[in-house]
Amino acid sequence: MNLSRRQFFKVCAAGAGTTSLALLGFSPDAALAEVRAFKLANATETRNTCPYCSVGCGILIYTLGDRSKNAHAEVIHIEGDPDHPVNRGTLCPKGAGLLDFVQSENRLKYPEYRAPNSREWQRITWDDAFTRIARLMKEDRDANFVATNEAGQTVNRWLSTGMLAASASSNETGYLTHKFARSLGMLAFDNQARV
Amino acid sequence: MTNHWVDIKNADLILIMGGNAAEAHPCGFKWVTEAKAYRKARLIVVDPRFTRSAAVADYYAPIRAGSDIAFLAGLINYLLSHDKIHHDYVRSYTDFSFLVKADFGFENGIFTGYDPEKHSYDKASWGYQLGDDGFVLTDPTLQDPRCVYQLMKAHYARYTPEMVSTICGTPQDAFLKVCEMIAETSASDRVMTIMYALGWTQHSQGSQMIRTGAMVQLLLGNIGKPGGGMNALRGHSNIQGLTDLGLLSNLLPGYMTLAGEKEQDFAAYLDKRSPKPLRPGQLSYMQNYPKFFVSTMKAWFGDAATAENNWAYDWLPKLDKTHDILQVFEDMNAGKMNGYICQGFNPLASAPCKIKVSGALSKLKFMVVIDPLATETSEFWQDHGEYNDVDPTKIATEVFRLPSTCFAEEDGSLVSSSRVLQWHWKAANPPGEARADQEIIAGLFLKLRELYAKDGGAFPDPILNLTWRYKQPHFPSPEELAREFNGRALADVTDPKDATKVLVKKGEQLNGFAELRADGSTACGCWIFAGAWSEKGNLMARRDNSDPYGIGQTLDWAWAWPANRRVLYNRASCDPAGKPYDPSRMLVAWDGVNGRWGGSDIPDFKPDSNPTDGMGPFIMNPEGVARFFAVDKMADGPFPEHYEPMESPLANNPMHPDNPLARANPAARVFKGDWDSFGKPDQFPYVATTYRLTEHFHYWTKHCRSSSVIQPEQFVEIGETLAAERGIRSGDHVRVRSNRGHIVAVAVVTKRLRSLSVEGKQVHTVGIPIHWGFMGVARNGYLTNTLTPFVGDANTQTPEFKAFLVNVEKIQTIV
Amino acid sequence: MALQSLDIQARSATTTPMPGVRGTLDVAKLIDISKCIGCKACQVACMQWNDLHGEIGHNLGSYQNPQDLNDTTWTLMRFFEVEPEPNRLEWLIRKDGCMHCADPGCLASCPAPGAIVQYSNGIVDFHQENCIGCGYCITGCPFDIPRLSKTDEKVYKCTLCSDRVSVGLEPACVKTCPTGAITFGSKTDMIDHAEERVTDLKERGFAHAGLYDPAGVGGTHVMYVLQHADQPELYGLPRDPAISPLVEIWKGVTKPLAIATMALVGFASLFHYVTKGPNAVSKEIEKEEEEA
Amino acid sequence: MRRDPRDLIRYTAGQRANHWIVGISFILLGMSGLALFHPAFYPFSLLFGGGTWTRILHPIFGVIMGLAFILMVIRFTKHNLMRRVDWQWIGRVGEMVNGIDEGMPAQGKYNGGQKLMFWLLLLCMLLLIPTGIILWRAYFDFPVELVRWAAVIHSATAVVMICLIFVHVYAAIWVTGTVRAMWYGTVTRAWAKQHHRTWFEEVTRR
Repeated sequence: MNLSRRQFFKVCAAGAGTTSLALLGFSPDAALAEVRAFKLANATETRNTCPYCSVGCGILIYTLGDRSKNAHAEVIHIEGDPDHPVNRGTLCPKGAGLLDFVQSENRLKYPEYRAPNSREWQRITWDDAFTRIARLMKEDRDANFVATNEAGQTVNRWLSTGMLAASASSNETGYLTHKFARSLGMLAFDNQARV
Repeated sequence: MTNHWVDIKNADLILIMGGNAAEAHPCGFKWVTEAKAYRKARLIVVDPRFTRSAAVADYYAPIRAGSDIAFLAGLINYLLSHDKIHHDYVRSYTDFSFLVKADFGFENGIFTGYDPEKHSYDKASWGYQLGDDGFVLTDPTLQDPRCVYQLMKAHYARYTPEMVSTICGTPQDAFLKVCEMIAETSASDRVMTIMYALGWTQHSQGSQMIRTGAMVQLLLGNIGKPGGGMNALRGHSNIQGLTDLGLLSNLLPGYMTLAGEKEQDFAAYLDKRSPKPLRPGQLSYMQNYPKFFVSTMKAWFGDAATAENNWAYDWLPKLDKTHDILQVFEDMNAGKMNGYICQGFNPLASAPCKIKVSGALSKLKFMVVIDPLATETSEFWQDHGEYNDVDPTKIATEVFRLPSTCFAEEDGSLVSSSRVLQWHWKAANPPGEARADQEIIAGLFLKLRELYAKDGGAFPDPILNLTWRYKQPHFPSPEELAREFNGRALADVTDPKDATKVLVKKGEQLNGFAELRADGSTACGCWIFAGAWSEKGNLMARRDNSDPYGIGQTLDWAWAWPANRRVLYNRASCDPAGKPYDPSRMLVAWDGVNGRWGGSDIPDFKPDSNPTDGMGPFIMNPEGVARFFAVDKMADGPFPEHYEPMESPLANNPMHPDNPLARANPAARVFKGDWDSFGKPDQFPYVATTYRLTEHFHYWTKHCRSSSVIQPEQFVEIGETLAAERGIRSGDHVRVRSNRGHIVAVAVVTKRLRSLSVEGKQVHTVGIPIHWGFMGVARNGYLTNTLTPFVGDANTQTPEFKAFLVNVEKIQTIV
Repeated sequence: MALQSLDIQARSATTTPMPGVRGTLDVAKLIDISKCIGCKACQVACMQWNDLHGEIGHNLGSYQNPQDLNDTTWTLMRFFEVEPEPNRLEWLIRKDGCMHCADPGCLASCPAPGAIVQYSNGIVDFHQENCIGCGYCITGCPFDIPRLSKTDEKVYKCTLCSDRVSVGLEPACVKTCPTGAITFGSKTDMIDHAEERVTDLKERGFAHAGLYDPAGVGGTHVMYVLQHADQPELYGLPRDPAISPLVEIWKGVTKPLAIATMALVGFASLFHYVTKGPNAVSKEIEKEEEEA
Repeated sequence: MRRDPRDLIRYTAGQRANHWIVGISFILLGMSGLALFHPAFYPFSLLFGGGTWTRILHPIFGVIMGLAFILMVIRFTKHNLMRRVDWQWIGRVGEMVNGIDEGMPAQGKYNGGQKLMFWLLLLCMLLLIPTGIILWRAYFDFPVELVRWAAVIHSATAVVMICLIFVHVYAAIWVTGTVRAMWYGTVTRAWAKQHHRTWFEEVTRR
């Protein structure tokens, strides 16, 4: 059986046209089909940078609402920034899925504390967290700060507490973190440049 | 990157080696496909695995993991012996003619000055012969056997194609084919770019791999040119920025270095870092170091930093040694540390040797985790079955977990691999009580300062005097911080040539680091970022993507350090007379009429230096030229030499089979207790390498549904030959063991991992993607650093994640 | 109801002509396999744009995840390790998904009016609100694309982002593709671009590079540039795809023939009755029996 | 219910119920099937609650009809075995259609045409049931080529069956006094004598 496409349609049309109407008198419904409505029509667009690798792709974040007082901005979609000279609107699979990072079920929502030898987290307030951490840090710094080394040289360093800085935090955060760490005399200080 | 992402489109040849740009940087890789499609460029991939970069390459050559120096050294030998070098370039812009000290030598794999006890070199002999005028002696005829050219030629003549093939397992014809293709770019109008990443850095000899690549580029005259350069593809969105800002044990912002404890004299500290030119007429830009340093101290300590107290020099901690992440975990494991703060960093997964990291964290008194996500590190104490088999009741560490914002919930700037600082804007509030990182740091700092102000304590001066001029002290705004690191004038800054001319008025933002002063009249948190937020406003937020020259130089898009320059060393794209080597791709050129350099980029040069003055293009080097001979800058030798990875399938280094000292990098730091943790090839016969997959980002995206759908479960890749030998079929579960632990994963059996003939024996490679863990929405898996060795590169201490030994066995049934 | 945002060219199970006066641009997506790095960004962009939240499955020994197209995976990277010549390994990676045939087998097969629509720009779109879940489109498709959802018993596949195209945007996968392996534009432009690519590939030693725009289905609005156009099987593509002759019989000649036959039987009965009259028991026998 | 004590019982209540289960499900199947077959009949789907319900119900009707049909086959096969006389009858069916039935050979419970109908319907069902299962996407997933064959066979067979049933129904209407056999179960003696003389003789002899 090898009807050509054209023949096929002709046969169909002829057969269908004559028989259907004549036999049944049903009329076909209106030939309308609306595409899915464009979902970003009035969402707020914010320009941002992908936080993953170092290509630094421009992204557009779409949020619900127009930033009016009573509208809670919720990120609803993220895609590439077409103006960006490097990515020109494109995004890799991680970048294209950034929404799932923002909305990950594993986002932390409040400060937590795990006591020594405990099996669980307990929720604490920010103030409690800062107070307690600052006390621990001060205790350790006061006890272990090295003002001069064995050779009597001024070294002013604190080696018993260290810090790892975030490779995805902004320059502004990084700069403040650096000020913070060095003012305390920290040297056990590193970032993700190596890994 | 010396160049930048879009510039890759100007390349004629792209070498991807020590990286997998298509998978790890897909959107940057687009410029490779653009170069291929519109410049007819060719792409070469050299990698132990046939990666997704290789899938679109014109030529792929396999290589044994960890043998890259041998390959590149063989390439150097090929270029020198076939005279495929850019003569004009190497003579004028490199140290080819410089004479090296007579007592420098290299014997049986070891350079002069080695101390086997300390595993380190005394580098006294690694230097130039200096004349009485303090300048380096040269031999422009290149005949002197002590000139860099002759020494280098002799050093690399040993890397014959046969030797390369023996060490690397790369078939000789494949190696030679790569050499031929690369050699073509020694022509002035042909440019190659090299794209590499952690495939080069994560080795015990990683820095030298990169150096070897850079030497190839210098020989071919490809540094400073559009479409050329050495392009390190950074792994994280702002790791470039954090490095620029000096968030490393031994750094200060802008690649300034902290003083060692012996450097008690402030003047000597500055002097050592402000080198005088080593050749006549050279700029040696780092002579400006005191301006950068003093301005940073003014930014940090304000009025408390004065000329009298050496700008608070003593307040900065002095180094006994570098406390990099490996050193820190070594010390922590030895019980020498009490507290640790992990800000957006997941060391339990990222640092080598999980069991050591886990043990180390368990010895802490307290740990603070600041992160938007529930990381493995924050739950190192929790029993997660086979994936984290610990007993919480035996771990006494107090742990705080503080929720921070993610990118969508904050303003700020990030530095891309192209060195471009790009501003981003907040789109939504964070979930729950999460706070921005700088708000968390401020909260901690202000609490500490309050305690020190109230109760006193150890050396409170730097804490109490740290500048904190933020309108809302608990919420330093990103704008304020950006303005601070850009810098401002504390007094009127005048033109050094004309004291009546005020360049910047008191209180105004600085336009660039040229305006910095060493007299305390300027404050600047990070000199290389000076100009990012001037009186013109936030230049990092600029969005004009016009490209007037059509070669991708969008100078009005955001802002690049230094000085908005997009291609480093761009003076070298011109011949000594100042004419572009390839006028169709002009970055800068000497404009004789106006007596200035100009073009599509900001000149990386003294803008009014006439070519006839003979200033070299590498102005950051006191020599004014690029160095093949690294003098004393590297820990493991002035010329890169092949050493085996710390764990290698070979008993000896084929280059030096009878010298056990030269088997692996002699200058690599191995902690005492770690020697026993290395595996031997009889028990662990296969070479393993760890890497990223394009579907995932590090240990983050396993928290994201979409990434977890497209790559759901941990797997390892095994070549068909090895799979057949071990009776493994695709989809089977296998156990991969190293001397430090084991993981269980699904086997993906592939043609893409070839077994290679190395020193006459077949070497198999096992590929281990890193992305899974015991937290997240993807299927739980083992942290792959369960397997990796606790050793780093001799210079940077970057862990050797790319080459170690494992064994593989099929698991009959999965419980 | 407003007039549709895209003009309709054909509509499933509809026998009358579509409004067809306006002439719109024929669009097409070109997938250049020689540029594809298999990163799956298109897969994610598709899921994100279309709000699809698939299952997190298992790795069964391959990079290909999920293993197959499904109701939440409308496009899928398929990975093929092949050696077209000895010792020359190629890793061919093909983005699979609806081809948007000019003669769509799905539409021809669909019994539900308006469940499948072909817009005049070439997009073949499924309207799940009209879909009855019979799966006939699956039977009709020469490329094995539509997937019946176990969640709602509707069939799903790539829409070529008809919602984006209708407001003048490119499809999500096209936009996101990092290497430009996926491009979108008018069909003529895409064919021109494909020719450029084929020339480049031939110059790189792929003597049989070519465009995959199979005539058997009237051409497609999703086309491929193949390095080995002489061996589409290497990519898991049918060599000469066409609507199966069986489907043509089923949806073609059978339909009018059946109606004609049934009508004939009906009319014949009627005419028989009116011409021959009922077949009653003869009076004779009736009488016999009454008397008996 | 016997109208006339002399009427002959042609079908028991069980047989009639069985027949009508088949009959009703056939009508439902036919209408839903046609709705799925040709757009002209798609409005039939409204009778079933819309297209989706039509798609859901059609195979369920099919299962019901299939089971009932099997029962019927069990009940009636023995009456429908083809004999020489049946073939003779079929050979002269033209006369019958023309209304000239005087010369037709005497028939048992079923005439040759009816028997042939029985076997043809059975054949149809044997084709429709497996192909229907193959097409039942909600529960089964067969190779597409098989599904395509099934689709063609199922629809073509269905059309044939519909035509056969047309004939079956028309014949019942045309032959006056037949329909009541399936309503009440009885026929008149005259009817039996006229159309099924052999059967008439068999039952009256007892």
